[in-house]
Amino acid sequence: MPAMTMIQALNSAMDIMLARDPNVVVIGEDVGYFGGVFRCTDGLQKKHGRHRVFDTPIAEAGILGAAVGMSVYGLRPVAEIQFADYIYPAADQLISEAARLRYRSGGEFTAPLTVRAPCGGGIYGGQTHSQSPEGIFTHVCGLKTVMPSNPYDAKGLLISAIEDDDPVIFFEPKRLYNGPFDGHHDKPTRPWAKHPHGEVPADYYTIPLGKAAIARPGVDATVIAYGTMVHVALAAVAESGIDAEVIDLRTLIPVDIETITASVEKTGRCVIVHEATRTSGFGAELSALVQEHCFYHLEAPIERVTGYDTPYPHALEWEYFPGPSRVVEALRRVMAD
Amino acid sequence: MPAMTMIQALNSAMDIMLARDPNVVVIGEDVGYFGGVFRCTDGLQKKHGRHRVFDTPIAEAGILGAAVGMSVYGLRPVAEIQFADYIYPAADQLISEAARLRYRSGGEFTAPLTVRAPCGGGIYGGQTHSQSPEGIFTHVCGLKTVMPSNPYDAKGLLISAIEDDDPVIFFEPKRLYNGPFDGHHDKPTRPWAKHPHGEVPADYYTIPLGKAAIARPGVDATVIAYGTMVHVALAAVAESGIDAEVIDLRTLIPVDIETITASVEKTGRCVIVHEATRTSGFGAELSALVQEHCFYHLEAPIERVTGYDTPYPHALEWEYFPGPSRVVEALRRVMAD
Amino acid sequence: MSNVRPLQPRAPQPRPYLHIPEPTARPGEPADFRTLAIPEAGRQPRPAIDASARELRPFAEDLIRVMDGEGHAVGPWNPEIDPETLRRGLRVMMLTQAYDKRMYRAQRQGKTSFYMKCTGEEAVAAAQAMALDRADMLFPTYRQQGLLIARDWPLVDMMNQVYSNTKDRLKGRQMPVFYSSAEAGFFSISGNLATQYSQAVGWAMAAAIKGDSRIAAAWIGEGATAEGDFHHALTFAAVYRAPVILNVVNNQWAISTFQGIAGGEATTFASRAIGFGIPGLRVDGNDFLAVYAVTKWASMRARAHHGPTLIELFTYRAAAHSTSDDPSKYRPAEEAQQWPLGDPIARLKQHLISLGQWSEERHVQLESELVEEVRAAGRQAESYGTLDKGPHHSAKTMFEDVFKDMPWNLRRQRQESGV
Amino acid sequence: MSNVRPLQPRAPQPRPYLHIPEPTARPGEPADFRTLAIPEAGRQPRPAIDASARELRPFAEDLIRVMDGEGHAVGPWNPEIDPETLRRGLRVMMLTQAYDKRMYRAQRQGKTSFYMKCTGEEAVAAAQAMALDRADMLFPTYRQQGLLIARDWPLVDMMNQVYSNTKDRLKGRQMPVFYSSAEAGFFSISGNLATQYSQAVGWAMAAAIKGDSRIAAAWIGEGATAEGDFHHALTFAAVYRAPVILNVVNNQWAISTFQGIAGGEATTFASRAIGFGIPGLRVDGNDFLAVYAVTKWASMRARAHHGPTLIELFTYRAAAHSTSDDPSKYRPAEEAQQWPLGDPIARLKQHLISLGQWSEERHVQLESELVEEVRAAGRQAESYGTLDKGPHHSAKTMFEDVFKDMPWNLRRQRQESGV
Ligand SMILES: Cc1ncc(C[n+]2csc(CCOP(=O)(O)OP(=O)(O)O)c2C)c(N)n1
Ligand SMILES: Cc1ncc(C[n+]2csc(CCOP(=O)(O)OP(=O)(O)O)c2C)c(N)n1
Ligand SMILES: [Mg+2]
Ligand SMILES: [Mg+2]
Repeated sequence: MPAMTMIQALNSAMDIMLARDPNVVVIGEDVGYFGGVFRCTDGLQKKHGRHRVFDTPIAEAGILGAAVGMSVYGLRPVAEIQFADYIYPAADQLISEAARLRYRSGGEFTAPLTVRAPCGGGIYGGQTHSQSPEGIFTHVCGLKTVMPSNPYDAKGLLISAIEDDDPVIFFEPKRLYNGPFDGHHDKPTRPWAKHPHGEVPADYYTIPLGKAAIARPGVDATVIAYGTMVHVALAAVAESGIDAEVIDLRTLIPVDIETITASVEKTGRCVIVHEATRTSGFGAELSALVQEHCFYHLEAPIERVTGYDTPYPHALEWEYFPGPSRVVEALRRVMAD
Repeated sequence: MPAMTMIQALNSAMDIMLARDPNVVVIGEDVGYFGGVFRCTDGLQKKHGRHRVFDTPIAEAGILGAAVGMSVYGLRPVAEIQFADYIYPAADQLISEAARLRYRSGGEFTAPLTVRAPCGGGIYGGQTHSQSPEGIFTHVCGLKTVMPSNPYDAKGLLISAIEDDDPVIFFEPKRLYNGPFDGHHDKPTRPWAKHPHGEVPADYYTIPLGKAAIARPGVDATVIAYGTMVHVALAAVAESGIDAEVIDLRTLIPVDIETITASVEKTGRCVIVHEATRTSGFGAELSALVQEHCFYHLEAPIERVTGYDTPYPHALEWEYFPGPSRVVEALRRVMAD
Repeated sequence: MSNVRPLQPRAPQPRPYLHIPEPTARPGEPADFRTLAIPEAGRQPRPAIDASARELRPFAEDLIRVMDGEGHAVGPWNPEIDPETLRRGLRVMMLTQAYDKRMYRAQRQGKTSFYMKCTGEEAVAAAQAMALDRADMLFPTYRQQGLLIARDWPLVDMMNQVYSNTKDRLKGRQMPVFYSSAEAGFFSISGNLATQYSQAVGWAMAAAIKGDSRIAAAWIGEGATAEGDFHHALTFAAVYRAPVILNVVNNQWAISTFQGIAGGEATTFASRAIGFGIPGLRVDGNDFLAVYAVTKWASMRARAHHGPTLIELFTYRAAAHSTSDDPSKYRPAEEAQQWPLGDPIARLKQHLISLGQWSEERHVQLESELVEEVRAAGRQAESYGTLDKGPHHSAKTMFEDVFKDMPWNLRRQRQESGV
Repeated sequence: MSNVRPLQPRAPQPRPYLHIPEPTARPGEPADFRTLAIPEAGRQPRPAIDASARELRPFAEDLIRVMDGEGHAVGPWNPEIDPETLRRGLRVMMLTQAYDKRMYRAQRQGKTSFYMKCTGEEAVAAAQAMALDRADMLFPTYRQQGLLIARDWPLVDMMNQVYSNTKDRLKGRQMPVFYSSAEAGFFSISGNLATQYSQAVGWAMAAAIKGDSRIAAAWIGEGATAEGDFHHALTFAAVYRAPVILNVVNNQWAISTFQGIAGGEATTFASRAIGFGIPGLRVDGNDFLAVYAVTKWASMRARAHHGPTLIELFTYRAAAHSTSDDPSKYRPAEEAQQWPLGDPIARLKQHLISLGQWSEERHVQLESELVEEVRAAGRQAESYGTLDKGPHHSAKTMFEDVFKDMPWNLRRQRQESGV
């Protein structure tokens, strides 16, 4: 199997889907000739033609409005929002339109579109190039929300998202584009080629939406994470010496409640980790679900390790980032109780 | 004290603030000559002049963009979004701009604006005139979120919101505009004049943001609610015969954690009620907070009674609405455990 | 009561100079249309369908009119429609009006929660639907019910939606008049204004990508043109030369605000198109022939790959905004009757009579036939239920169609709901 | 690996006819500006400041130019600025360039994370700031650092922001170049494109409400005009006749996409204004005198209550979009040098020399003075810290200014963070 970065894996997913399904189109700001500011669509226009992969004006709401219309026609648009921070102008088309179309039309019209958006911090992007707004979209009924943590999953999940008949918002942790990242920003960066999940089949395959993965089995505590935080959690578990199970959600909505419940019932202790700000983040929903489903198994309060309730600061990025040491502390607290 | 409906109380708050502070302006779709589709700004243009109270084009993002600019100039705009369902086009101006301005400018620029938006169902408004999107905004650091449950609070909270130096989003449960509503839609409607909180001082007064009210003291369980659901909760408690304490949050962000904690520590049982869809609603955050703060006091799983995770349907509005019987069931469940 | 503070004395303020647009007349004042410049019918030239947007500029401030004061069709825009088609147009408009009347009454009788009429604007939907191909895709607002009627969509089906009854294809989920029909090529109406506009452009882009000859048409009210989606639609349509017709129905009012608040004081809405290099044509929206001709022209232009056209349909919202509205609060009561462009039905009737293809007698007869047709449909629809009395779709359906496959949380919620 | 399915054979497809705009040249091809129509300098009439938007229409497609090929100021738009002011303009532009060069290098040296130059566009900010009053409020993009320089804002303060050091008034929170200064009347730059545009209109509306004589000016890139906020700004500015100058800096590129993707193929960006009844003036953005004159004209118009003006500044982004960008991937390498409107600094220099008010020697001397000035400022700023080496504001500050008063959750989070 070839080694791929997450960028290459995402590129491969789109390449394959453009070839398999003549209704797939890839659109967004700078995605055409140039191949995207993160290079995820590199070479796709050249290979599949200017009518399948093309640049759009800088108008996120226009991109998603057009994508909804394309969906209604019968296409499967894959739209890139250049940074997740810039998805707000398109909120209405996503929330009021894409997510509601099937319901409000009694199933006659649907919007099987995929919105790709790089998210998360760790690249000195400051408050408008570092956000993780997934929590907002998990509140929107009719939308599926996905966030992969490695190239293998990224490709399989993106293919599933494109093939899914409902709108999917696909968040890509940009700090993982070129290599795994466990929060130790002062250590040398590693390439995906040295990571087992950097091995990615060249061909078509899917990873089903709605199914979590056990990133590390364990019995003493459960860590629920997704995206970059999976790597942070794994590092923290290793450093803590606690035999914790790490769940990589992969899909946030619909969330894999069975995997979560099975784990917490086993461990009785739970730490939830995300990079997004804490209040009303997806961690709140996870915490509520865990206590609803596993109340009588819980031996300690569920802990949330998250971004602080502030914008993502530029210079103090590493003070802000919920790194391994904060996860270790939380693990220690849940074990102590 | 005069009796006022919630509409009159809100109108009075704006009237008083327009008179007290020459920097207050009231803007929005149909708010000027006509006085608002719900009549909340009735008479204000005539009294305070066309330059203080005026109609805007139908562009929610334009309204809030202009309001941010006005704030920067030194005004205190009070902007009406005709229905909370129509706030999404303005999401970027609210989230990326109003909420972030103080932080990103090191405190040099601020956006002390108030966004009023009627929310909630119960008037056969279907999915685009019934939403309760407050959960989304509670995730946005830099924004305060308020939802009153009665005329007295509405006036005092709106005055506080207008005077607040940070942006406040002020949700008005439209089903409460003309009278209290406890979810028994088949019973005759009652006017505010017959409700103690329908007595509203004619003059200036404030209710501080961030302070909840105990709508009903009790010792057996805690019900946390806000807006319309306060009345539903009170009805449910009465019907259940359970001596539950009902907390009316009034302000969602910053949430009054002390009142919540004190109550749940006392009762050991907690039911959270909101009209918004369940997943990642503000109830998730409340649930997470309660279990974080009161874990060792909890004697039963925290229950959430909420709107279902579907759009608000038109004909099946009362099947959808989380009415008293669902709250009673939840109360019974928390008491049974 | 906390923090009672003394009232501050107000400092004298310099005079404000913000311009706040005001309509020419308010309740209690006589209607005033003196500033409306209405050109003579037949005077507007008819350009080639491949004329450049620049050449077409004068049309954005003109007003294309075909029927003169006597109902004669004059000038180069005369579409020369055969009498049968004209009679069909008249019938569609009259049926729309009869339908509106009945459903308005049904709402007043409590059979449903809400209704919106298109009184005075019947020509827009009727003529435009007839000028388009049946396979073209329509992205309307709530005020183009006439499109469905022109496409012979069953009134009963429309009523089922308004009543949210057991035969409502939308399963009682949408507010009344938010129709949707894939089969009729009529896109699901959204409560959120303007969203359909960029969607129509996206649909048209898709058609172009596929080399399809079908085009899209979208409608928006003049008030809603202020929304960003209007801008996105024009931008995308211009950039990709999408085969789409972008209609702005300028009916002078957006609930309580006149078109000046939407930005129509200094210029026309058709002019918006100029800034994008899109032709903007302004047409007498109460002139069936002119609306038909302009729409046909734009559709031929789009189908021949010359790109989008914006059409401003200049008309008047004669009725209230909706059953929730009371226009006597914000505009002179008699404004509607004094609208200088008259009533579209009366004008087409006059035209047909002047051609010797219609008569007062036939008109009266058709009117009562249509009332009967609507009444019959109404009875049938009501037999399937009304909002107030039911029956409705079962509560189970509430949990369906959120996603194609129901996820666990909805399955569980359905179960907990006991349905 | 699940669900492996066979590759479907593709059915033959009809030919697509979606128009996808393409620039005249791509990497490897020679730059091609043949389609650019550049009118002769001095030919554009200078209208009265109260001319109607309709009268002003031709300006939206013209190009106001003052300096001819020899650097002589010609025609009615000649602002007739005294030589001292001209030299000041030259100095501002040269200082901007010297500042850009140093900060770009600082980024390359790892002293900060990011930088954006305005090379080739220096006249925009310099001339416009100088044409406006010091009290007017500016709502810029990231590419108008020259506004601060023209307002004599200390370079050290700007550098402190770029370095996120201990003296950064923004406390290290914002990415480099996202300056903000209330004192300089320079609004906080947002990462989100276009948002400042409607905010500027709101500020101007507030000024008008207060009877204030100050006006607002906003900038946007041609690429970002596609955002809805652009439309909202124009709509609100037109409706309320807000005293605002809306500038579109058309530097031909938006990261990798040429101005055709933003909708500039069929028309100009100045034309956008026409659709709103706002005058749109297109100006040679590399002609200091023309930019100054047009801005002065628009400011007088706004201050005299004649409402907003849109100015399209036609220029070229000579450098990369930012330090994260590599333009050789999407445009011919030599495009910048071949830009037909030349370099704004060279052109003003030539003009001053032709007036006998400047010389090559003085130019070279000024250049080295400015390099020295920037170097001194740089040393001082670096003494307060750089991004890579610190020091920064203390981590405690991270929790401040989210709200005016810190709520309990932030107090607790700060405490938990151990700072
Ligand atoms: C995004 C959004 N904002 C506000 C509304 C409330 N609203 C419904 S109709 C309407 C007026 C629309 O006027 P116009 O576009 O002129 O259409 P008309 O009703 O005249 O046909 C308003 C403000 C809405 N439905 N959606
Ligand atoms: C809402 C939003 N969408 C996308 C971006 C990413 N982005 C930053 S700059 C840029 C290009 C802007 O081009 P233009 O407006 O022409 O300005 P220029 O850089 O040429 O000065 C893009 C797409 C953003 N910052 N904000
Ligand atoms: Mg209208
Ligand atoms: Mg540009």
